[in-house]
Amino acid sequence: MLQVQNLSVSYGQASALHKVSMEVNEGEIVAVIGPNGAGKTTLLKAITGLQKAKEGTILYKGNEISGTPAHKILGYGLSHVPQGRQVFGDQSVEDNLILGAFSIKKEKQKIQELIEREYERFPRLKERRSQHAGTLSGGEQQMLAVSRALMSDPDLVILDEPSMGLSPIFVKQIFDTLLELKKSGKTVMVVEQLAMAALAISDRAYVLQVGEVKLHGESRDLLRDNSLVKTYLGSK
Amino acid sequence: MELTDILKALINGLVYGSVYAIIAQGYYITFITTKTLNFGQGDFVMLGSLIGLSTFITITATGGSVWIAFIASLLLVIVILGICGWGLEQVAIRPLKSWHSIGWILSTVAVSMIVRNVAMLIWGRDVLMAPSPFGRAILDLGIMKIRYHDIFVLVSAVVIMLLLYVFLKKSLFGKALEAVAFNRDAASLMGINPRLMASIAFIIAGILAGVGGVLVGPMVHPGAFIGLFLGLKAFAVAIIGGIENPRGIFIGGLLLGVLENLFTLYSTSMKEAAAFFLILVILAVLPQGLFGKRVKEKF
Amino acid sequence: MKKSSAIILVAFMVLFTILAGCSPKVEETKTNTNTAASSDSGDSSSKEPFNIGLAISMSGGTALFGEGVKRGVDLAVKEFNDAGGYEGQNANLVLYDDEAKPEKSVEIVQKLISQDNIVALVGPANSGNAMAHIQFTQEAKIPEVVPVATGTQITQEFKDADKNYIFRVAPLDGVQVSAILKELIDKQGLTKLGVIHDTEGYGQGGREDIVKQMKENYNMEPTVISAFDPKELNLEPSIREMNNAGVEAVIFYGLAPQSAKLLEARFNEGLDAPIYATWATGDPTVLNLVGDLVKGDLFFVQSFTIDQNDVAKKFHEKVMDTYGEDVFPIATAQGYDSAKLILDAITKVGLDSEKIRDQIESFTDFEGVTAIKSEPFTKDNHEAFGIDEVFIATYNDDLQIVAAE
Amino acid sequence: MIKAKWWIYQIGIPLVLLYAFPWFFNNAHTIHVAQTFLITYIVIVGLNLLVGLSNQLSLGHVGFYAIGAYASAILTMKVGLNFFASILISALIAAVFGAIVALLSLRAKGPYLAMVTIAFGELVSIIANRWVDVTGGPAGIKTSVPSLFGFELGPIQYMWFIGLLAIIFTAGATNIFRGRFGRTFTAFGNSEVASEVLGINVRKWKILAFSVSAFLAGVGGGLFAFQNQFISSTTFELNLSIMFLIAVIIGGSGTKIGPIIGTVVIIGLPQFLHNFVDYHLMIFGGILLIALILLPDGIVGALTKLSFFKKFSSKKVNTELGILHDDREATIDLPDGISGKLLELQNISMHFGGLKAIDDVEIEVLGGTVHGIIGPNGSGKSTTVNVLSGVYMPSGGNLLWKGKNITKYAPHGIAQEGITRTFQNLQLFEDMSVLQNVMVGFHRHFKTGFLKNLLYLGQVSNEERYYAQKAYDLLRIVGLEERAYEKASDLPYGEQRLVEIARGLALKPDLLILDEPAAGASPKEIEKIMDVIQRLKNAGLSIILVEHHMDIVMNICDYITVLDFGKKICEGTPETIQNDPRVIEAYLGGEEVNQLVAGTKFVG
Repeated sequence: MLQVQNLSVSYGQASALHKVSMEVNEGEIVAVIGPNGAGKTTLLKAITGLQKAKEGTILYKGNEISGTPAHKILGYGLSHVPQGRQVFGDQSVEDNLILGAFSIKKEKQKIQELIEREYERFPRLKERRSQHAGTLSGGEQQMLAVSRALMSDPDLVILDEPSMGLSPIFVKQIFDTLLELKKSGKTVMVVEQLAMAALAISDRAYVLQVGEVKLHGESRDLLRDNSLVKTYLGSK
Repeated sequence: MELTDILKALINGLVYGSVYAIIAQGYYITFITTKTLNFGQGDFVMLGSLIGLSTFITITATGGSVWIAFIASLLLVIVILGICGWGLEQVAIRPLKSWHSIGWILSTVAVSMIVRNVAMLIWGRDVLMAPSPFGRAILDLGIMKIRYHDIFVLVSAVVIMLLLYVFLKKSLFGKALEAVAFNRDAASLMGINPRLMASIAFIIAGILAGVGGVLVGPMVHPGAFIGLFLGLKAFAVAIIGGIENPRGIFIGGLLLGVLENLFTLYSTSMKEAAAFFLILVILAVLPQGLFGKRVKEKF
Repeated sequence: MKKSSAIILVAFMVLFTILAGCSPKVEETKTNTNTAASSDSGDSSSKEPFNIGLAISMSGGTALFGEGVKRGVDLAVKEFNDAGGYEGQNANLVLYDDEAKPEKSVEIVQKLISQDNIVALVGPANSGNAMAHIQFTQEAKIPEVVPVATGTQITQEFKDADKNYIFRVAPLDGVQVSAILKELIDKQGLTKLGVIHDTEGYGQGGREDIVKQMKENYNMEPTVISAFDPKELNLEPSIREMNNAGVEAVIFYGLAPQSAKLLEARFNEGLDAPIYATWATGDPTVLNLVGDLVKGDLFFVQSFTIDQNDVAKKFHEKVMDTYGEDVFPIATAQGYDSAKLILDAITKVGLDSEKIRDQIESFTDFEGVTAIKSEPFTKDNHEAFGIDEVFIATYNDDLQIVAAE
Repeated sequence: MIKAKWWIYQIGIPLVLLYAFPWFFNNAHTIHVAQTFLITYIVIVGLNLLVGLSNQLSLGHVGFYAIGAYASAILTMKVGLNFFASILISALIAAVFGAIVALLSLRAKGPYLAMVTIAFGELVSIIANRWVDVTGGPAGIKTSVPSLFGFELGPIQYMWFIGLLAIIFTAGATNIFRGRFGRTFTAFGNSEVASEVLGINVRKWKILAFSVSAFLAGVGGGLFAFQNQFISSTTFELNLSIMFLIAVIIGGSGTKIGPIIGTVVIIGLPQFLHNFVDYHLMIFGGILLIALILLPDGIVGALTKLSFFKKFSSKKVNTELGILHDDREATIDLPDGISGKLLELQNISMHFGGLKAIDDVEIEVLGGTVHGIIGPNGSGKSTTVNVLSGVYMPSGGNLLWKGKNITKYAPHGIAQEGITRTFQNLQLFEDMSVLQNVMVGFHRHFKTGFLKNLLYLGQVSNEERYYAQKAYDLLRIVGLEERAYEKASDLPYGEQRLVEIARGLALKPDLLILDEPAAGASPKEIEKIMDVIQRLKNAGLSIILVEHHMDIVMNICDYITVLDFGKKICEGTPETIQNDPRVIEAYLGGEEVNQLVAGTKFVG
């Protein structure tokens, strides 16, 4: 479904990604894990057009999408939940959801239905529908960010560290959601710091380190791999 | 000084303050979306009032009723100033996007010079009479007299503020605009084109200037050289209120208008000086204006 | 590696050597260039045009005066050239905008003098600009006729000099104020007078003249003085001040746009006392801006009305023919007369600036379109308009300016 | 070292040109325009220091200009002082007003700062207009013909006089540019926070920048007052401030010859537009707009891209410092090691609104150790560093430094105590070379004062060379000596981090806080950074290290504190930490999460 080939990205002089290749197949959950500064977020940004790639190609459903500006990506059915939630803090929960459907420009009826669907997914949001998003707790904001991204009914959802700064109970809820999404036929790509949890729910995973793919394979195999711990905590 | 004097000063203050506030909303809307604003906004106001008055006079001269003339001039001004706003963004803001600094101040000033010169060539060097749809009619309340046009301006200002509020808070486009203002990247992930929104912001700012011009026209005797003063007043209002807070700007406008006019009871000639002094004091104490957000930078 | 303070010291010493020792022999202004033009004017086969300067504001607050004067001067120059110029030499008008700023005025007047080699200058609209630059025209011995600026001091500055090069064809403040005070105090016997003036040079200068003349001639003081910023949108506070002080008459010192605002404010607020204003209130702009609000209890000083005599009427028609409108009849007329003074003098004495000056001072047969006399100036009087040439005017029911009863 | 070349360009040639000018362009108008040019140029030189170097915005310079003009007119005409003395005094008065404006606008930024300066300028111009008894208002006042020691200065002599002052001020400005003052101005213009943590009291320096700039505007105003022997309040309006700013920007802000070019544009261009009475605004505006679009760095900025002009650009690195490139081992100049408690955080909390970024944290840092602070994103590490360096004032708790309470110290105060830091989001001074960046770090060791720098006395150049050498040595220690003369922002990420470390070391700190020094660096660079930190540790420097790269943390740190959700969850030696289940949980997702997740998904 999504193919990244030899992608390199640099910020000014600093190289952030170096010849990264990976792919996501329809209907699976793919995790990208790795320590801070490994280039995980940059990878996602490059895919959805927030960051210009230096070289490499990105194919989505067989179409080249590298170089497409971010606001057009959503039109292809590819939705990105950015790191740190980035909900629109000045606007209400419901407005955030409405904005999530900005690009589909469907009739009000349909948007209302989508909103109801998301409220069903996260009843918390319904309770807080008219509250400013900025006043939500971190976990609620993450739910909102996920819901907002789902408002456009994407085929592929990309999540950037959905567990960041969340307490375990929220983490579970978010991860449950990912599994649900998979069940409903969506494809999911998730960048995570919580490596174990990410491996636990994903089908396949890529381990990124300093801008390069260090390991990849079936998640269950990686879970058993001791070298992973070392990637994180270093070795003395 | 009598109570009616104070009352009159208050009403005058509200009327003028509300006009400044409308013009200043244009600063707000472009500043939040692009972190730039039009330093020549006053010249757009001038342009609005001159175009409005020419249309008004042309239509009434050919036998149209005043209200048709007024609405037609308002519509024409909205269209033309909207285009001007769009053009400004194209020539003076977008090409300087890569500037982190203050190039846009000068580029908008440059555009305002051109606008002023063009207005001078079209309308001449003299100030002109801009008729109000109410003519000179006065409402006599016994204790004081108020021009109908003043009441109309005050009411319009409130209506425009409400419309703007509804547009920003209730319409999808307004929400998108605020979303871009809040977080550009996240907004573009929602499929919102930030560049388009920047254009729209400048179009709205142009329209607000134009509408402000039409309203203020009958109060000022518009002419090619009145822009700088109006723009400066509106800028002061925007800063006092806190440029990122539309309600703050509205309150700031009314406040400045009222305080200024109350000061005329003491001295008519030092009113401006008092206003600027007040601004200095406010900004020394509250560097983000009266209702601005105070943000903590993270390092 | 010597200290740079030493270098700076050296620099200062160089300064003093230059100043004390080898002062260069350069002229401050090239006054001689015109003599060349005039000396060979007789046998000149090439009919090079000569230059007349016009330094006036074409932008800024007094831009309309500039526009009006420019048209008058243009007409005068055109007539002069159509009549064959001076021995075949045409006059060429060089116009620069002083942007209503004194420093700009100095700059362009110097440019006119030293680069465009003008033989004479028609001066500015703002008194401040005149005050800033007249020393240069005086020094360069270039006659200057001031068509609009009314500041009393302008023609007085060099009155003790051997030759005063500054003339004026405009009602100066002192004369206007005298005319108003004569009317209000001598004729009507009023004692409570209020003053409303703008904070430009015009209004502030006028205020000073009023206060001074009241003090010196009548030992009185204005009851209340209200100043306003010319950019001010609303003059109601000033009107209220007048009403609260209970004045018997208001003297208004401001330009046309502000006069219009004053009349609107009077309409809105009501004013118990009549308004007496300067000639600027006779500017048709006022009528254009406020229409019939000019009617009733509004009086102002005038030196010219378009229907005051046949000459004036004809001139007005000519302006209308040429430009399709008469944006500012008095300014145009005064501008025309200013230029005509210079050009008539040239016809008589040629292109020598000093001779032109002498001729302007000694005309006995001048024919202008304003109320200017046939013998407008003397050595001691460089004002074309004295108290006898101005009158109090008002609008009649047909909105025409007529002499007040 | 002042080389012959220097004063030939700065003083010799201009003097000759100045002297020769009236012999070639001998008429009143050209002389007048030349005077106007020189007067305006002096103002622009001052504004360029403010806008170009320290990145402050002023749309109120006409206020200082007016104060200079009126004060000198009054001092001459009413007090009877010599005109030159009165110009100097009034320029000082203008400088005082500059300080006042700076004080009023210390915390204002962007459009707010613009408004403060506009309001000041307008206030002055209104007062000039209304206070007729003193200023003459719009009708103006006459001033005298300037005279020096009995000589009346005619237009040409006056032009020479102004020109001499212009040359002197240019030399002064150039001296400021190349010395530590210019460096400090540029530093806080680039990054206030980085300047603060290097011990620069930004508040004081802003006031100085405004004062110097206002002083020059005051001189310009004073000279203007005697140019036409007449001044009127109509001159001093907002438009003039805008023109001044246009000159700075269009010339190329922050460059040495930008002011000359900019002044040519605003004074020279209108000379050609006199004939276009009806269109001059439009033409000027059009040219301005096109210039801004086509030359975003100003005219000089555009020219410097052509190599021929490179040597005139101030952004070029100063290579006159004569640094020794010997082979001896560069040594780090560090304070004597302190053992025992160096820094104590007692119950430090930091709340933002309702959010507790750090909550009741206690940390003790021992002298001569490397103390690591780790924790997942959002755990409060950055906030802790910000509190430690004085960037944030903690909501609660105390900060003890060698037993002294420094909780309420501003960052520059803390830096003066010997604590400095690097930044996770790099805060390099982008407009400077690598070497100059490091030299800013020596701020608290410089001794020479403003006047000495203005004249660039031998003492100053000695000091400059001394610290340039030391900065170079520091760069050798971090292995960047080859890069010393490159623009800091042109370096790769990892090397920029090393520059920040070297800059921090220049302070000769007792405690160096490294905030994620390896973030964004390539593996090679990380090795380099690790090596540097290791060597610093060996030299006995006390370090707080905040880092995600566990290789570095575990290998270098003596002691580690782990934060999570703003609280300290454990501390100890690297071995303890590595085996602590709470850490594994915080970092890898603990049992609890795994179980929760595992409940819905069956893994192998």
